[in-house]
Amino acid sequence: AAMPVSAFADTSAKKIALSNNYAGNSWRQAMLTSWEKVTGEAVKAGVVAAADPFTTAENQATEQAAQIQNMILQGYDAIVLNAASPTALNGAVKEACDAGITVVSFDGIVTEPCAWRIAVNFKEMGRSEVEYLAKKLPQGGNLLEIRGLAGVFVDDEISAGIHEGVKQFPQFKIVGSVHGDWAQDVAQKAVAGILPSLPDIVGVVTQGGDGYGAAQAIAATDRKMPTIIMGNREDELKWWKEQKDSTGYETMSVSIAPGVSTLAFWVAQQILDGKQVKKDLVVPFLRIDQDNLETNLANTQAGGVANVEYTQADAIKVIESAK
Amino acid sequence: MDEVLKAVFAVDGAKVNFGAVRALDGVTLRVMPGECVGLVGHNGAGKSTIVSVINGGLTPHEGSVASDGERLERYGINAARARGVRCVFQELSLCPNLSIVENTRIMHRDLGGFGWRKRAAKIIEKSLDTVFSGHGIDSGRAVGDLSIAERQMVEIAMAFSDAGIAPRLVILDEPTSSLDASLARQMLDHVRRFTATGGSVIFISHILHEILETSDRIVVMKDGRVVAERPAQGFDHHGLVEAMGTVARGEGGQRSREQSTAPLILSHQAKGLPFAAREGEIVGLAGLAGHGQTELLLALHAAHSGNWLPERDPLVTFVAGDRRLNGVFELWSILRNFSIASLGDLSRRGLVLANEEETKGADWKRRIEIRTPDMDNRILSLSGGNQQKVLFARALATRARVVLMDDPMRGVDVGTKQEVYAIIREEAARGRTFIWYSTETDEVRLCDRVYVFREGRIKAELAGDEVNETNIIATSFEGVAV
Amino acid sequence: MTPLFRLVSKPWIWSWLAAFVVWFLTIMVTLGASTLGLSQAALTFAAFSVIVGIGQMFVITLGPGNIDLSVPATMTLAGTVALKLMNVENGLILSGLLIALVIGLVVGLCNYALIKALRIPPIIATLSTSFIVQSAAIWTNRGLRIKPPSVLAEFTTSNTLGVPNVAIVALLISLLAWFLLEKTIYGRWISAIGQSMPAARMAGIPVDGTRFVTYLFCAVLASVAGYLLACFSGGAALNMGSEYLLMSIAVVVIGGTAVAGGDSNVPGIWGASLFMFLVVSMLNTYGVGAGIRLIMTGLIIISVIMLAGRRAGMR
Amino acid sequence: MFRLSSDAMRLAIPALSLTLLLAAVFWMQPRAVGYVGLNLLFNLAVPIALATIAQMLIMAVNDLDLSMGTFVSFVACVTATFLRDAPATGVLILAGAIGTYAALGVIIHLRNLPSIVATLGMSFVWGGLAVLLLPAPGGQAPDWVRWLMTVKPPLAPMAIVASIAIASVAHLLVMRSSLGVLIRGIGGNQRSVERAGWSIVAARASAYGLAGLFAVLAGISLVGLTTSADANIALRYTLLSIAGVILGGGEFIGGRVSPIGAVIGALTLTLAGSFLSFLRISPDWQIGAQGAILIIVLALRLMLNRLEKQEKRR
Ligand SMILES: Nc1ncnc2c1ncn2[C@@H]1O[C@H](COP(=O)(O)OP(=O)(O)OP(=O)(O)O)[C@@H](O)[C@H]1O
Ligand SMILES: Nc1ncnc2c1ncn2[C@@H]1O[C@H](COP(=O)(O)OP(=O)(O)OP(=O)(O)O)[C@@H](O)[C@H]1O
Ligand SMILES: [Mg+2]
Ligand SMILES: [Mg+2]
Repeated sequence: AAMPVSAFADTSAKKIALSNNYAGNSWRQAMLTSWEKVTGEAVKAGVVAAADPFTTAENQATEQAAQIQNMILQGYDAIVLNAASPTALNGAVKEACDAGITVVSFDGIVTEPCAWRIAVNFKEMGRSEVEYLAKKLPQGGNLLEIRGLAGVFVDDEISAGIHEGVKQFPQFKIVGSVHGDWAQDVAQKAVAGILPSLPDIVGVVTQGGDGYGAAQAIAATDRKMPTIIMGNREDELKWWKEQKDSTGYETMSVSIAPGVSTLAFWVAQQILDGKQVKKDLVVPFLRIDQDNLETNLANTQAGGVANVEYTQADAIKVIESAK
Repeated sequence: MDEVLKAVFAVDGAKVNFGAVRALDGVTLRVMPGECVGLVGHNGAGKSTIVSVINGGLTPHEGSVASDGERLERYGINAARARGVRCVFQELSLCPNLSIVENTRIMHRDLGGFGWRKRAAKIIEKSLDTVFSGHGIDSGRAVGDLSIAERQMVEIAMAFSDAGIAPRLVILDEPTSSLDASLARQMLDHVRRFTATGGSVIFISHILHEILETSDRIVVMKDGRVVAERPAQGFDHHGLVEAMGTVARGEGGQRSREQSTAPLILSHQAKGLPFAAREGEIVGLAGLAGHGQTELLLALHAAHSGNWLPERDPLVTFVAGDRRLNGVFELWSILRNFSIASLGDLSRRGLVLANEEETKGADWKRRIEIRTPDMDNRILSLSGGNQQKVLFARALATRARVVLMDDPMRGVDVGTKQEVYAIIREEAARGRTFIWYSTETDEVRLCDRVYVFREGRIKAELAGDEVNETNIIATSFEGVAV
Repeated sequence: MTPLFRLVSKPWIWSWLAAFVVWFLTIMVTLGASTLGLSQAALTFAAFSVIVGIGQMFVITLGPGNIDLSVPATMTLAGTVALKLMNVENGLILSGLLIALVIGLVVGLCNYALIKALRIPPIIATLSTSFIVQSAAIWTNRGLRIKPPSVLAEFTTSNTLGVPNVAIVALLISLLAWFLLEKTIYGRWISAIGQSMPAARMAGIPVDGTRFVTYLFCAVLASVAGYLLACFSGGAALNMGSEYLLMSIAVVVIGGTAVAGGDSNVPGIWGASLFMFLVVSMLNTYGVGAGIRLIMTGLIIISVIMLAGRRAGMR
Repeated sequence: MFRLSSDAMRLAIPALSLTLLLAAVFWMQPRAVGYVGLNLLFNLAVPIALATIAQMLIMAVNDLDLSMGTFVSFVACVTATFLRDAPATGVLILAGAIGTYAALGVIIHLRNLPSIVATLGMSFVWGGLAVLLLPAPGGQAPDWVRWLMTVKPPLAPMAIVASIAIASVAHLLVMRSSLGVLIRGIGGNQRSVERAGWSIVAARASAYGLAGLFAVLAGISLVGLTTSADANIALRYTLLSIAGVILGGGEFIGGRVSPIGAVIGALTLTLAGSFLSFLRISPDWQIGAQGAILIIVLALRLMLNRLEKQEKRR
């Protein structure tokens, strides 16, 4: 998206770095692509001097902490951070703040008070899945929960939200729970393993990146296809579309847009520019419903994730609305 | 009973079984103070097993162990060490990654406490100086950096060293197998000195003249029993061999066939004089132990065998001396160990032909008398000497025209040796070439031509009548071509 | 020796026993109603572990220190590149398989080149290659999931006579591996090298050639597994191999192959692969949380090897 | 020409690679020179160095510990929860964990289990315990731990002081003490140690117990740096610690290890990561570059080894 760039002389000499802890799935790849696209234009336009992305070889807080420490040494003015852990990077983040560096975390946020947070309400996301099911299936039934990677903050949050939702709508009961590690093949394997022992299920609540795997596993049996909540991946949307066209299948899809990295970039730029920005900002998650499925599918790159990229104006709007 | 009271150590009626194998079948052995007992027997006679019993490493299933007239009920390694029993084992048993000093620490449990390094160094250096004066071994060196002879020296010195508990009974299980003549001489002299001061020694060797010279009393074992026991004067070489149950066949004299016309089959630019071998020749590599003979063999093997592509017709094959390191495959049966080098002939299009393998195995089992009920037993069920025979059979069963032998007769009994010598002569007569490194002069004399090594170089070439002990010793020490 | 005793002394029996017990406990939850479904699922997913496990087993047989950590990255690269090349065209299925195989060969070549030329211990060498291969996978298509050709997707997800097709493929590969190990010179060679490399060299075995071929074989099997898995799960993902790192090692050792090398065991791989899948299913079925599930998995692994007992370790 | 002992040689090569790498980093990023810069470069190497020493102790008895990463993660979780909130319980748990390590050594020895598999199993167990303890990241470092890891000693930064301290203690323990000789002796030739009357079980248990102790220290110091823990925080320490031992001149079998080398290896690995981020490689290839740098460092080791062999031959 081309944006109107007004020259901000104050940040044209500033250098921003992206600290990313994982590049091994389509969501992260889309995030990196969005970053490069948007920041590349910003650098060309002279808004900032540099916006370098860095990714660690392994998804580990320790490695990312070392990466942040290196960024301090390299003299960046701001670090945009998708953190491997909300707390384990606090030491490194504190060191960066002490060195006068602006730290903006997004998606995987950090709790260190000196950093900014662009958060998604993951708990609400989980709860809304059950809410949707309650609307669609008022009589309730059995649910299968697919969780993410054990021991990770996001997994815990979404799952807590789902359980909250089940408490709110007691006609639902979670009869099985497996870890799909946010990967289609792992989810497929886990679901295939538990499925034979499960009673009839009416819905599958997921965390993103695992809906298609669940659909594959269920399709391999002679069960009736339950309502699987999707996670905005293109293969999920495409499968949904096929089902919709042939059987009128209905569901919804929800996830955080990978382009949120570009929002974080603009927020960091605004802070460097001297704007007063509240430490906690919230972005809505990206939800796709039965009626806007086709539009979203058309806008999604084949094999990618449904995405939204942000402009400087969007960022200013988010900052203003938080005040 | 009087004798038992006086004995430093006495084993009575010891029986040890390993599964179906009866390693000891009622052995009674006494060692008096100030006595050197020579222990001989064919491979697998049970010598090492009786050593393990005395050393406390093995509890006999029947029979008793007594020391200084006292019957020992709860006997183990630590009890043995406390009574001054020390042992040099048949296989090298130091930690190669540790320095000599650190190995000394391991051997002497009570050496601990602050400053143990200094004390350990003093102890081992003193012992090395006593046994092998002029050894030139620095006690700070890692054992792995030592030559095999140096390691054996250290091990012997370790057994004679005194760190609080003086050694009273030292057991030497084939200690000279890697030592050259002069070092072996030094060790034997020390054994004499040690017994003269009241110490006792059990000395096991397949080199009979050492036994005859050094021992006061000789015990002959056969198939897990003691079959003869007499003062050393009561034996001569021939009698000893007879008692062991093997008859030394005539050596067949020096080979007389004229070799120089046979075609050259192998040549190598070694350090020093050039090396060459002809078809049907038995070429000896002599000299002091560890002076480059093994390196030449390895170089010849490396130069003529591929590491990347299988060769159907390799020129050379190798008989290892260090069985454990580069000889046997421990998980395998005897048959598989035997056939591994000749699989090319026992297979079609990469498939191993089980029948042919079995036939060939049975054939060779008969030919060189491998003592086993079944070729499908594990190789480790064989005695050391029999394992060595399997390695011989492995090499001879290939089509290779040159056989490289790296002191392969280590720990092989006299009878077996004679059998193998005969096979070698027969094969040589058929045109096979043998390149043979040996530490034993008797074996070197069987060769048509001998290269003498010194300090990693070929210093001399001896042929025909020149091949004799005097010449070899002269050249290996002086380094002058004859 | 009674037949029973001989059976008990087989190293692979324990993994089969464990798999059976876990399978039984799982189907008992539904009083047997889930038998067919669970068995089919187990066969399907065990198949992938079997294929990579066999490759890993050949490498581990080469002796202490030999291990291939590049398996996950190879699976990912082979899967992504093959699917990208085929681009949902049924006509390109063979070309896709071919490119997967070529990738396996190249990775194996790199692994052995590092091990041999730079004398890097295999564990580090293959780890290094795996980083590079993983980067290559990211670089080729940046994690986009491309669908497999319909024929392939159909083939990998359906059954023949009630047996999943991927399981049949894995069975064929297992038979080939068994044949190689037990009947051919090559099998003797790798076993010999695993017991003692110097002895193997002295016995005239082409040691480098054999090791090279073995590393190639392992990488090729990994790429085949990646190809099949990508088709089975409806597209390659950048992280699709990651769980096969520990898995490939675990199934080899639980299956009764000597970690010290020289002794391999094909049936055990099947038992162990089924077990590894079933134990997760069982604990999921009983509704056990992730923490307890991990602890149980670990304890069961340890119990199995304790029962399988006195095998020479990595000593 | 003087002759270096094989032990000294084992050290010289890793030390040289570290120096070269450090020179390259200083040249590319002059800001890294100095007190603060060195601390930033190396402070995350401290827990790695401790874990590497732990792994080295296991490798000294010819075993391999595949559970190192999960164990350090588990310790981190205990440190960030119990050790802060209920120190007595925390200490008890950690002591129990060390005891478990020692017991594992005993079991591995008595049942003659392959250490790789036993520790693979244990890695699931530790991982499970960590997830139970901290289902989501959190907890907080005890203040004294935090203080210890951020203290600013005079002259040299904490990271350097700690590395030197770790190397010295481990050297005394493993290379100079009787227990160290015994442990390495088991790696070199277990049979001969046994024949000298030592209890192999006890020695193996001490090796494992000591390894457990160092791994516990690694976990505690890690939390001191990160301020909180999660169940996956140190997973890569398994491979890092093995790589560190190898880079430091250790070997998988034969009891040939070097504690000083291991610490240097850990520092080298950490530094290699920084070196890469200073190079600014395209994100696609950043992961691959880590592989490349491992290869280069090891190739350097090989080259120096060759040079040394030639020296010796002369
Ligand atoms: N591990 C074993 N398992 C079964 N039988 C064994 C084992 N080791 C040795 N034996 C048997 O014990 C007998 C003696 O073996 P041992 O090694 O003691 O022989 P030896 O007298 O040392 O012979 P050599 O001089 O050939 O080394 C052999 O017949 C052998 O078959
Ligand atoms: N650990 C063992 N397990 C099984 N059998 C054994 C074992 N140790 C020795 N034997 C067998 O016990 C018998 C006696 O072996 P021992 O080692 O005492 O022979 P030896 O006289 O020392 O032979 P050599 O001259 O070859 O050293 C042999 O048949 C040997 O194979
Ligand atoms: Mg013997
Ligand atoms: Mg013997």
